[in-house]
Amino acid sequence: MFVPSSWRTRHQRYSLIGEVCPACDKHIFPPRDVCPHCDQPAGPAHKFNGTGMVFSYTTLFQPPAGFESQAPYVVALVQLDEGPMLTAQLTDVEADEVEIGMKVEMVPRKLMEDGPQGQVHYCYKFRPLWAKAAQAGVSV
Amino acid sequence: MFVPSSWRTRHQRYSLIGEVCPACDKHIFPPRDVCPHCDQPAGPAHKFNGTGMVFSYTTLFQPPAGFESQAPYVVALVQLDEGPMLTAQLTDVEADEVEIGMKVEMVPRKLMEDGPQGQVHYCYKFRPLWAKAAQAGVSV
Amino acid sequence: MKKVCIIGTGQTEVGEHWDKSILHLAHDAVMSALLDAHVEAVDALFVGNMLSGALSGQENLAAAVADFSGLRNIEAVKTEAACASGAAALRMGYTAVASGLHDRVLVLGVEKMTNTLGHDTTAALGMAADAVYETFQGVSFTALNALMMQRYVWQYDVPDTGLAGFSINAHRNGCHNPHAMFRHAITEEDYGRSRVISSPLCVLDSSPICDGAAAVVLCAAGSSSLSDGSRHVAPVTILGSAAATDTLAVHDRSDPLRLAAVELSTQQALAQAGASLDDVDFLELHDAFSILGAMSLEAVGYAEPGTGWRYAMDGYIDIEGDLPVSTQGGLKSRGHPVGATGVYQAVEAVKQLQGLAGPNQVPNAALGMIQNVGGSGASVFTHILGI
Amino acid sequence: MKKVCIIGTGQTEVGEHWDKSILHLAHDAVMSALLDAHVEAVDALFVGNMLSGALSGQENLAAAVADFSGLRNIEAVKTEAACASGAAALRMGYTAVASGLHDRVLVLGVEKMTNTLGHDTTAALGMAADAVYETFQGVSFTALNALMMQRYVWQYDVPDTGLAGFSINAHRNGCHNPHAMFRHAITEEDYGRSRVISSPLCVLDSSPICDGAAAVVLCAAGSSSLSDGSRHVAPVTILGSAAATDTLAVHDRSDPLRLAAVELSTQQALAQAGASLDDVDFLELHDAFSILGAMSLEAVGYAEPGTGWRYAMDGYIDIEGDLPVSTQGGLKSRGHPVGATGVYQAVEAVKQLQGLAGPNQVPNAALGMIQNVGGSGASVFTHILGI
Ligand SMILES: [Zn+2]
Ligand SMILES: [Zn+2]
Repeated sequence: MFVPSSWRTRHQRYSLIGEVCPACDKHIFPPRDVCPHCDQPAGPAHKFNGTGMVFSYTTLFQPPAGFESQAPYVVALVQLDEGPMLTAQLTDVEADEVEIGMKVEMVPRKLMEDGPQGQVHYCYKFRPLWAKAAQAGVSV
Repeated sequence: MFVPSSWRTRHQRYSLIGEVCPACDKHIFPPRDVCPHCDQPAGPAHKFNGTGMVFSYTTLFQPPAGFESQAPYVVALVQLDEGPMLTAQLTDVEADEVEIGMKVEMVPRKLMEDGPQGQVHYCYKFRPLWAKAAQAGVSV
Repeated sequence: MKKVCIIGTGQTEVGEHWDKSILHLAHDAVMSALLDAHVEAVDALFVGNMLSGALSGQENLAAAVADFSGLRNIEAVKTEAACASGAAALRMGYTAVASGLHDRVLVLGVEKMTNTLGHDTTAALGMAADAVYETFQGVSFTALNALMMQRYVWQYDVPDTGLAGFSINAHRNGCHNPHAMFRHAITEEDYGRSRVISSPLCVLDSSPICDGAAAVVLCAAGSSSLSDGSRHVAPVTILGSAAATDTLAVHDRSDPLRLAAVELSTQQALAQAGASLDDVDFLELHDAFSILGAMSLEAVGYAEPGTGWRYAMDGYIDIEGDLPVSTQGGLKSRGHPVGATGVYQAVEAVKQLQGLAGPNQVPNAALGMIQNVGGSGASVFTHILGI
Repeated sequence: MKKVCIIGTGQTEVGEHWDKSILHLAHDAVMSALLDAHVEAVDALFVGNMLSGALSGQENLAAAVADFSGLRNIEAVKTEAACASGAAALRMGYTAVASGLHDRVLVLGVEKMTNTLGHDTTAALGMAADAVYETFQGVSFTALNALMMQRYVWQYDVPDTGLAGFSINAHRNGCHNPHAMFRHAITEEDYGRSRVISSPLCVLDSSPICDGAAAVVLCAAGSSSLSDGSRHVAPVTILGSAAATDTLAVHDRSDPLRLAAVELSTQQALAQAGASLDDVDFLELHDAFSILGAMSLEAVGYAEPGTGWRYAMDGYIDIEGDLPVSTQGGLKSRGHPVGATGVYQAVEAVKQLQGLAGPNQVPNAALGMIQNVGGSGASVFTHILGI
């Protein structure tokens, strides 16, 4: 990813900052200038709570340049609790444990490096929600 | 340069192989499928003798990616004796010695490397014609 | 608007042309099309291409092609709409002639993909998707289709090899297309054994990385170009041309299994042609992946949501079926040289309509629909051709 | 063909927009243009852009812009003709409306160049030239212009600061353009002291690397869009539109100092407009480098070969001169966000014709010519606008 682009999108990628539309109250991620639901100017920032559900998923065996060393890895369409869907890697889970409908939560993780001397990019990934519960010693 | 492209153009770049148009007898470099002079299918291969004249030149101080370590260097429009013009680096000459009308001859030289582990690309460059004469001990 | 005819076609074999640059490929298709049209010159050149910058280091591509092919000084423009760049060029050419601006134009689709290593090509293709919120996450273009396929298979309870029918049909038809990249048949067993690229999507769900160029010559009906006595086949008419878009990212669609732009552009093209789905004798759809075949059949309107895959399994899309699909092998078997594909579809449809489709001839084909999809459904162009 | 009007314009400030992505820049220009035109929707979007793939990793750009700007589901196509991509989009939009295919379209030019390091951007711009026989030799795009300049200066015996007039004029005009990147005047002394980039071409001969987006709304004359009572300025009409190409490589031209495609497209555009050079009240030419300014004045027909530079020295191209040139700063001072430039020219010409050009107003401007050049003269688009 280009450095200025990485800088511009840091709040979205580190903290899931999106928007709530002032006109139709729908949640929007990533932030846009125009609400995709009602076409009015999109609204104030909103920090998503980071939990959601796997809408679909895939395990990649032929990664694009920059991701070669990570393959195979799992990518999912995650529907956030507030409504919007996004594309993200899953982490802390085996590929064969993933299923549609699985509850997940956002964790910031290292995504890739632009070569040995390049920038290290961090981004949201998602892990199974039970991991949080397990860490806290709570059964779910 | 992309490896297959480098392979495809090796004869042109190492040996100045062009064409002579069978319809209008004009010399063509680089080879084309259609003669740019008479629009007929272009002709059999022709090895240019490699001598020509500087039509114009420039010294680059802001090189494109891949050529950073060489700057400043001199690039010229060289009109070959047989007619066609081409764009090439000048070599074995100081920038302030170059002038329009100067006679030059082709020499194959290293052009660039695709990074520390990448392919090394060779290509035609041009040097003052007196260099040949000087090497042979002949005054011009 | 003037009526627009296709009076000549040209195409290179689709495959790995290590010995040809993008300009050589373009030139081959351009020359065949001009020869076929019995014309020497055109007023303008529209070039569909997605990746000449990334994979050949060459932009200003249309001027480069015009120059290299001896079409000196004419208007030349490149259009980009990802994998639908070819159909975008067809539509620009159509508009230029329909408007009366030009009498005769050449539309070229060309892509040179074998200049780079696999993962670089994969990354370049990813530029069809959202650069920040899809590609940057490590998602390949194939993976985006796999995400749609996984959900589709789950939601509609499709059996393991349920989507095999599209590839089997494509390969069966491709066997008889001398310009196709793959000319061998495959079975459901082959499909079942095929290596997974991005689960559940396997090699035999996916169109190949390849090179190719295709061209058509367009002219206005009634033009002097049409009255050339040496022409021996009837020109084909573009009866409908339409374009529509959808969200760039799959995740931004209210229903990621619905190709809204396919639906919309189909309806517009049919309306312009004054035709209905029943009038369509064959369909060249954008089967870059099996899942796109199924979802397209649904969005075009032939199948209810979730049932598209069944149509490929029961003979419906065969050459002899109710709706022949991908009659020259489609993207899967003829190959998918990205920006060239839309023009290959036009070339193939013209041959069907002229009765020149050889062993793959659809009997009495009088109306064909061709559809080219850019990205995971973001840019869609639908054309209806008739004779 | 229908008569085509420009009913609204929008532009972002040209500069280094570190805080805006290519989609945000595009959206800003799109929204201003729609607002200015008093319309909420258009039928299609044509996007001129050269480098979204190389510098933003984003193709399928037109669909991306339509999506991000809320122009959902409309036709959207990107056109590429190197530095003339913007004018190519204008011409596609013009054709779409002239044909009757669409009633109202949006033409956008956008370029985001500050996403990468200098030499990467330099390499990307080089894709406008011949990838193998120019760029691969280590020639930057600037160096190609330097090669023309060196020869020009030698052949026509131009004094040291002989080409300074174009940049001086551009900067003088740019001072009063709130959207210009550079709003300071320069002197012949500044020019003489300017750092050499590629001899003899110096920084002050050259347009800057920058970001920008500009948009215009086109509609058919007589359309209901035009009768909106809230509009208070007269629409501008596109009287002529023409495109031509030349060899891609400078070295392939029989005379490398002659811009054949400029000559050809100018003549065609004038013929269509029924106008002569004398009728032109101002000229927005493609002064990406001073040498292009001089050679363009000659190819357009105002100056004899080798004399173009003199016209910039003696007041001829001032706002008050016989032929005002680059009236809002041109590429040198307003800036040259590559694929956006052709649309900036259209926006500025519209304002001149509507009498809204502020301190740079050309008195009684009724006819303007705008010219956008892709590569070192390979792709040229000329438009004539009138009121
Ligand atoms: Zn809203
Ligand atoms: Zn010849």
